[in-house]
Amino acid sequence: MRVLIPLPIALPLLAAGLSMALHRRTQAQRALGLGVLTASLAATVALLVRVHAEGPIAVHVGGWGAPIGITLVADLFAAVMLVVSAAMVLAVMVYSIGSPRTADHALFFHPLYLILAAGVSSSFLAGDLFNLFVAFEVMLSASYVLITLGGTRDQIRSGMTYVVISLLASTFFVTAVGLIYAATGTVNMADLAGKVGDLPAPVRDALGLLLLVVFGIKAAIFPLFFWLPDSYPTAPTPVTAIFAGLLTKVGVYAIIRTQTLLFPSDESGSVLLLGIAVATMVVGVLGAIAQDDVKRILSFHIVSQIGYMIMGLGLFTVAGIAGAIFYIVHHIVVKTTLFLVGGLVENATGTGALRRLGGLLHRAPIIAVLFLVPALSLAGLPPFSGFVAKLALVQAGMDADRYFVVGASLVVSLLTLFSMTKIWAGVFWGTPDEEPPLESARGDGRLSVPRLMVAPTAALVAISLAVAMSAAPLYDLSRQAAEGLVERTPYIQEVLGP
Amino acid sequence: MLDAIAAVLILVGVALAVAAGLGLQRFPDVFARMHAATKPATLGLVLVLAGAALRVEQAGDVVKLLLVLILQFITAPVGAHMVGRAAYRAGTELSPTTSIDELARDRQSGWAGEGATDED
Amino acid sequence: MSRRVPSQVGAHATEGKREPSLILETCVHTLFHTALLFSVFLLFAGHNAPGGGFVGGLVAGAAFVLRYVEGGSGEVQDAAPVPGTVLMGTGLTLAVATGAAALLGDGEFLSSGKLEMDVPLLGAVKATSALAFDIGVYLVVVGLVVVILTTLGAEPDHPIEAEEAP
Amino acid sequence: MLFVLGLHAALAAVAPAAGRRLGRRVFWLCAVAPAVTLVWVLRRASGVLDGRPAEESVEWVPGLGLGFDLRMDGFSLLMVALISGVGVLVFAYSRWYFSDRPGLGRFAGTLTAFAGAMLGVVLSDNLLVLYVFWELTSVTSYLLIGFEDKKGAARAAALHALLVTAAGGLAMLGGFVLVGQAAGTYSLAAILADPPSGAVVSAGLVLVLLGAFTKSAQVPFHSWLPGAMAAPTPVSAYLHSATMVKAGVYLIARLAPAFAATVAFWRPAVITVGLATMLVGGYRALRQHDLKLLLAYGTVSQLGLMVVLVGAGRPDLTFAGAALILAHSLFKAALFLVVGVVDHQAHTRDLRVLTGLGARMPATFVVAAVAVASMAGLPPLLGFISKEAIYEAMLHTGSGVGDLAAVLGVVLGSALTFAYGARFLWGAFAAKSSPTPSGAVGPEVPAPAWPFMAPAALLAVLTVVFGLLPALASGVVEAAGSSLDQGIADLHLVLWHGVTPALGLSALTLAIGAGLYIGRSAVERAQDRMPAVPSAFGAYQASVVGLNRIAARTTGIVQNGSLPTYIGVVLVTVLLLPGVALLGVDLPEGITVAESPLQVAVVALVIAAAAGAALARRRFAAVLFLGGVGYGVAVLFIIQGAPDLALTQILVETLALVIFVLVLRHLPERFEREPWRLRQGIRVAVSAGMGLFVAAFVLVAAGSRTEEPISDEFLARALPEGGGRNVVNVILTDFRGLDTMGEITVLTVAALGIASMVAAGRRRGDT
Amino acid sequence: MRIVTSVAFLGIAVAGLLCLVRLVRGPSLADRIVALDALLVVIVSGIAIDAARTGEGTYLDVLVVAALLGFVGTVNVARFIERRGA
Amino acid sequence: MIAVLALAVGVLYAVGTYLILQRKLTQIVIGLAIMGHGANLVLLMAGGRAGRAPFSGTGDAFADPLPQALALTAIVITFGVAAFLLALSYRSWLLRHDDEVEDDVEDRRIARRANARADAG
Amino acid sequence: MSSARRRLPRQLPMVAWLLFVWLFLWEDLSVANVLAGLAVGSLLVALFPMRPRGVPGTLRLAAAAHFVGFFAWKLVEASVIVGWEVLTPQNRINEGIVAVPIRGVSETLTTLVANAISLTPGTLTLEVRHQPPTLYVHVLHLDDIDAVRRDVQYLEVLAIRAFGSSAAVTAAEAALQERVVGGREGDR
Ligand code: NA
Ligand code: NA
Repeated sequence: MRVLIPLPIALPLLAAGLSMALHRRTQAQRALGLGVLTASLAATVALLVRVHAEGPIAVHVGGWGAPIGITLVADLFAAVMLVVSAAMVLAVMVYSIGSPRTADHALFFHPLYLILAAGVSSSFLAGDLFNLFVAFEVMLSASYVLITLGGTRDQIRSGMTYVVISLLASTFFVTAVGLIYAATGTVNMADLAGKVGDLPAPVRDALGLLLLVVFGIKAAIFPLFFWLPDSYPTAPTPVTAIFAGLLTKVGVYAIIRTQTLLFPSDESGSVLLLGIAVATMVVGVLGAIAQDDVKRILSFHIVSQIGYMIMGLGLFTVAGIAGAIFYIVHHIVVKTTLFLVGGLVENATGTGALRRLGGLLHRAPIIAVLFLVPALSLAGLPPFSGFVAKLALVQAGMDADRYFVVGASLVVSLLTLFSMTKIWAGVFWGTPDEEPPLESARGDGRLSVPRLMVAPTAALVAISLAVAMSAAPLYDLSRQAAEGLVERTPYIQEVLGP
Repeated sequence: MLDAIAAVLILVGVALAVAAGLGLQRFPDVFARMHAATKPATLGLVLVLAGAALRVEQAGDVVKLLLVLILQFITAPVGAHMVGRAAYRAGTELSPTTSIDELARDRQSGWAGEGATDED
Repeated sequence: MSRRVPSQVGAHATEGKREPSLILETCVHTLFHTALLFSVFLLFAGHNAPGGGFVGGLVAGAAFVLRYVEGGSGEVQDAAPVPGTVLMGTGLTLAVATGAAALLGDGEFLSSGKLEMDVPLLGAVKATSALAFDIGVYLVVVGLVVVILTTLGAEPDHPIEAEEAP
Repeated sequence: MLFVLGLHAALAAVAPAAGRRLGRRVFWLCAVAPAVTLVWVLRRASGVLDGRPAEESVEWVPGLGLGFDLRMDGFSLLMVALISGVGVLVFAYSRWYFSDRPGLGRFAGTLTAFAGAMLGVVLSDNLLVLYVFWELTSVTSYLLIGFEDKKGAARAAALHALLVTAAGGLAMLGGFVLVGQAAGTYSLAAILADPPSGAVVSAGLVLVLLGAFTKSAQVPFHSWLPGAMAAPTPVSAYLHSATMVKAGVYLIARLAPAFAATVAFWRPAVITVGLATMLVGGYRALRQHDLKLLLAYGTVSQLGLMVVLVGAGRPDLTFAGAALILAHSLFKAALFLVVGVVDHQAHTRDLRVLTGLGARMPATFVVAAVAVASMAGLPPLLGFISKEAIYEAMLHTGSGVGDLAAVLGVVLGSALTFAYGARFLWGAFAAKSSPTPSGAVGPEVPAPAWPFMAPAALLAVLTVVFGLLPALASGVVEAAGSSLDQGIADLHLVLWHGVTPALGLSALTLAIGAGLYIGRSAVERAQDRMPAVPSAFGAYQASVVGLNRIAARTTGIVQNGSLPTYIGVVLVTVLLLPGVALLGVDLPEGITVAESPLQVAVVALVIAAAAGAALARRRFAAVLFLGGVGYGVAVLFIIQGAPDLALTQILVETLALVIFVLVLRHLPERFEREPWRLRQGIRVAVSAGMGLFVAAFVLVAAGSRTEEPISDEFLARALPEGGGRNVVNVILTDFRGLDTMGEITVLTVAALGIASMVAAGRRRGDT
Repeated sequence: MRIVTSVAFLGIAVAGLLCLVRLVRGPSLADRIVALDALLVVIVSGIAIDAARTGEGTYLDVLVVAALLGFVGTVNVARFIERRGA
Repeated sequence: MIAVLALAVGVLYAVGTYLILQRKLTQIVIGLAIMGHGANLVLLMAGGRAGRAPFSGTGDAFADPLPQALALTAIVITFGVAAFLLALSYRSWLLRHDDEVEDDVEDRRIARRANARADAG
Repeated sequence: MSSARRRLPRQLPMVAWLLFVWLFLWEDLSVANVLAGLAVGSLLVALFPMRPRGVPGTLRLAAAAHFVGFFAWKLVEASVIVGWEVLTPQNRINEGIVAVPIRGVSETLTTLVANAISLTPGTLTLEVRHQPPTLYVHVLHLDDIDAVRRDVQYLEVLAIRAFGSSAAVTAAEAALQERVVGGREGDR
């Protein structure tokens, strides 16, 4: 069964290599990509089942036991993330194949996309700090290229910001790894878990905070988020969707992983994280309110909602972390969906600017429905998954007597709703204030909504509804995963041996 | 004995390298500085390589030193030529100590340089 | 002496084509294959001496850079038997497949296997999966250099407005 | 109960599609849901009235205490009957109100979902699920109010309603969690049976009350309700009578018996807010010209009264409140339906314009008159009975100053009710002699079709029947009251109490009300002369504008779009977080200056080259300095004992140089000089800080090394197990082959990126 | 031999710093690339001296590569200067 | 712990920081590269004292090989990304004649709007 | 394919050279390594064909030694001169760019001579002109233009003697007899 663990990395990478060798044979590339991503999804599901039954599984790559070699570890948290991300990657792949004006036709989309998928999986599985850096780089480098695919002026501008900030973060990541090795003589995370604790407190804190900054940039927490709303909206829709759904969450994942495994926090750490969480929520949602473009609003929402995840972590209770995990899963699905819907809008009308949109409720009701469900969910309204996630966090926060943070989270969720209605009223209600750019978007006829774009979007909406309906097992899973994060021993023993 | 020869070779080589460095400071224009830098430094390197070849223990290492030596002999003049040519073509100022420029003369009379279409 | 105007030779050179230089050409011709050979040596020797797939690949890449300085990106395209991206795809596939091959057997991902056999006349011939992996690395690196030289290296010298803008 | 809710959901889901084929008849389809509910509730009524609540339960997320625990007791029964009964009528009415137009299916579906959500609110025993349905009513009402989405006013009103009620809802959620966690359960029945107490619970109740006040349009949150008039009239009728606004009253009624006595602020808060709402609503209603708005403010006023009654937590008041809930649903629904008829026939609702409609549509007038009379508390209607019950109860509560003020307030409020009711009748139906501002509407208005009028008429008939035969309604109201408060033992609805002080109050009410009506123009003028007080609507608007402004300002500051700023923030964060954490650590002992003079020389070289790179004004010079740094670092690697690293460094440095050449041949030769000195100063400061921070950190980190590094194993195992002497290479290809795999993947990506940048071609490509 | 190599290293360091000075001073690109090229040669000499000091060939591959690469870099920059001016 | 190496690290980070705070992408790339050199030196310092090149079976007092391997990987990765960044700046030149990193248009618009409102209000 | 096969014999020296380097690099003369070297060498040559250059005619060992010796002497002499120039305070620098007509018998030989000039301190080949064959040499101490031309031309003759075809040697000797001096007019 250990064979399952490397598959989500190896399969897409192998396919990426083949896809490049298949130079410009688009059909073959599509078939290869779909096949491999489906296989990886199957592998991750099987892995989740195993891990749920047996606890964390570690693979010592190359047969070199920890801490000599690189270890890949699938605990419950990682397995859940793998499954969700594999599902998203597959759905967005279908979407991109289905969209007429799409990245899919761009040269190299397929290998890059597959590499991105491999990088994401690799990040989730990394049990070695330096390997985590490498995994991040694989994922990020693919994202750099994908976000600029097409090479328009906007993309170049935003790509520069994105790449430079990410590269800066990566440099600090390497620095942090170097410093950690200097202090402990190891980079294996399970090994570190034991050794970091022996360091003098200031050194340990500084290392933990440096990593927090590094991952915080990737996760787009306050005050390190600004690159995100500038860069995500310019990319082709499938790319933005998968970025929005997955990439920042990989950052959050890394924050949670390192902060629980390496730097289990004290009161001051908790207060710091909660402060960051509140600032992230508030600034993000205010940004969303100030925007008037669909993708930009949604991008600022990402920032805001990262705050919720950090809030769950900052509570440092099982319930809080469980809430964060549940929130992450919910958010990945819902956010991806919303961007796909944004893509449907752009595909139909040629714009995402609220001023130039209006009345789509009447002219493309299917888009309206596909938007409404995830939008309400994202705002934390019942009975959707976002509500369950929010409720979990609110309960955890109240339990931990963090009333201020809970209050802030509730206020922010109202503001989120407010900004969502901005999209609803701007896109689906009313009439455009300015002429939309596309011929077909004028007049009152029905708009073009390609079936292969709707199908995966609808599938994701269905998944998000399923997440809400079957919230009980998922929440239990999140709780168990959180317990696994708080109680580190099984993880460490699986890696290092008893 | 071998060590002594090696020491001499190395010290002379280093002296040449230092001379190259000084030349880089003292000479008036880029062409003159190239005379100073590229060549003595290369020759110095050759001497040092020879000295080192006397000292290393394995035959394979001698071969590698030899390889470097050959490489230097092939590449150093070509590099110097390319830089010099480029500097000249790019219009680098010649120092006032330059007394004659037959290349400029010939270019004024119509030859545009190697590879130009009007050649031959 | 006075400052002279730059040569006009470069002005009608296009698409990365270089003004030829006899001296450079001869030198490159002398060095190209040798550099490649040295890169192969580094590739194979890397397990026991400095070198390996990455360094070897870069040295081979340097050989292609030599071709580029000699004759521009056209020269590189002539020199490289397949497009750089295909080269890289092959390399990546080889490296990953080598690692994944272990999964088919019993081993962990990327665990190294060894193939030893006695060939008459040659004695024991050893092939390790680490070597195959390194060859993949080598190909990727060479491919990278080729891609750079044939894309960035092939671009003309003027921005877009110069030709399209009114 | 689940079946009923499921039916609503199912019909809501199919309605949009069905609407395309059925047209207006889709309302018949959707009416099935409330109709079935009504039948169901009537069949279950006897059991519930006998004190055996119906209970059903489905798990959802037990880990969070979230489950569909439904429970129908007497009070729920009353509410369900109202919701479904009025619902059937509203659907039937809609069939006639609307002309065939696209989107009716969606409208009907949303209305059905709204009805279902309201049912959910009154059937939930689980507080969290109650919240779920609560917010569903907010969302569906948003969609309903904004149905005429091309009208800006409708969109704004929808948003207004949503924001106010959702804000209250969120507060309420917070309150629920606080109360629920204090009680250890989210079951309403369990909490009421054994109410928790303490500061946390009090805080939670404040939040819950906030939610209830917003939903039930209490001052100062009332302004969304008049705005919601932008909705089609059937929606208004439904919203104002049986649903939505009653949700808050419902919740207060549920909680009051358990908490009114024990929580100090409860009664003052509820009674003050309720009375204020009652008076403000009535006062404002007197000033309106739009019949619908007039009624809306009337609703606000009545809601205030209801809150006072059910919120006081006294059995007799609670009983009176239950009676008022029933009465109000009937007459208010009827009145709205009548306004819809008038609007539909006359195409206006302006009472200054309408004239003589009473003669044109007498049936409508009669229905309206009955409903108004009930509202005004005239015998022998249901409204009179509830009014009597109210006065009766209030006179028994006590004789404190507060109680007295409450009585006076209610009397005044009721008088206002009489006055605006009369104004409504006059405005809609009377023949007016005085000239009107914009042309009279009246004589040409056709009488409505009878099925269009039937629902309102039916409601009027019920008002009369329950008035004359209060025993018919009394059972339900008693059951409702006693399920809220066990103390309601022998209270009954009675038409005639005899001559009591309560009757006197009723008479007083009538007198004042009549006076206000007769002097209506004087009252209007008086209102006009009143200094403008800050209105709730103004406050709402100001907060939205303020929010937008804050958002724009904040975003303009934190998201200024400039990369150097962004980078600066990142760097300062690094200095502030880990940097500050490191302050106060002593440098470790055992620092050597250098291991060899050569090291010093090379470091000098590196530093000089780096300085050159920083100061270079020419692009290419900077690149060459970078090369110098790279070669210097390579030598440091050699000194340190890292040949592979040095090799790689030299190769990469050179290849980087090549790429720089390929790119820089295009770019301008020089960087411009930076003119702004301050910014330069900041840069230098941040840079120095960063250098200091990392240098100190690396020394400190290396100094705190306690354990042996893991690398001895590498040296031991490389040759025997990895099969190579070059340990670094064995690590790269074997021990840590996965890293190398990632590394070549990055290179692959970089190549693809470079190729795609060039392949993007010479398109201008700006969007 | 220890003294010899120490003196030699000193000389190498001096030569390297002198090259660096020219790298900083320029003024033309040609000057700088000449300086950088010389710097690399000096570095290579240093490595060779180190090999002479220890008698080990570990770093000789670095030597070969550096010699080759220095040329590649220099010619590249020369090409650049040819088009863009010194 | 070698002070001069720490000094080099500090200077490299300082210079790198200074350069990435500039507006031209060329300077930013150079700054990142210099900072990357600093990071690699940090890794190397993490390995402890200098030693002989880590080749098995030739003696002892070896340098720590692991940081070397890590630094090597980091060098290559940074190089790859920097190369792409350069391609971006090439594209930027192609579209705009410059490699200056522009401000985000939409952000500026919103900031202007906020200021305009403030002036009006 | 056929052209490649026809080219193969002309590539043999390269393959041999590569084999030579291979064997030295590995320090291993086993059959396996020879075969491997041959394989790698031929593979490289076959995979990466290059336009064949004009190969030098024959190798005359004695003449080659003469050429190398002369060149080495010039190298040492010039190094001392330039070193002296650098180390002493006085400045004798008198730069100039001299056009030197050469015979230009083959590309390889021209390159050889040009490189030898460039390697020698004090002289640097700036440009190569193919028609008429001319080297433009930058000289650091230009005391005597004719001496510069003479030295360069003498070096070329030595190179031709060492590596040139017999026809070229004959022609060069004849020209040497005429003592062609005085720059480009002489060649016109
Ligand atoms: Na990211
Ligand atoms: Na709009």
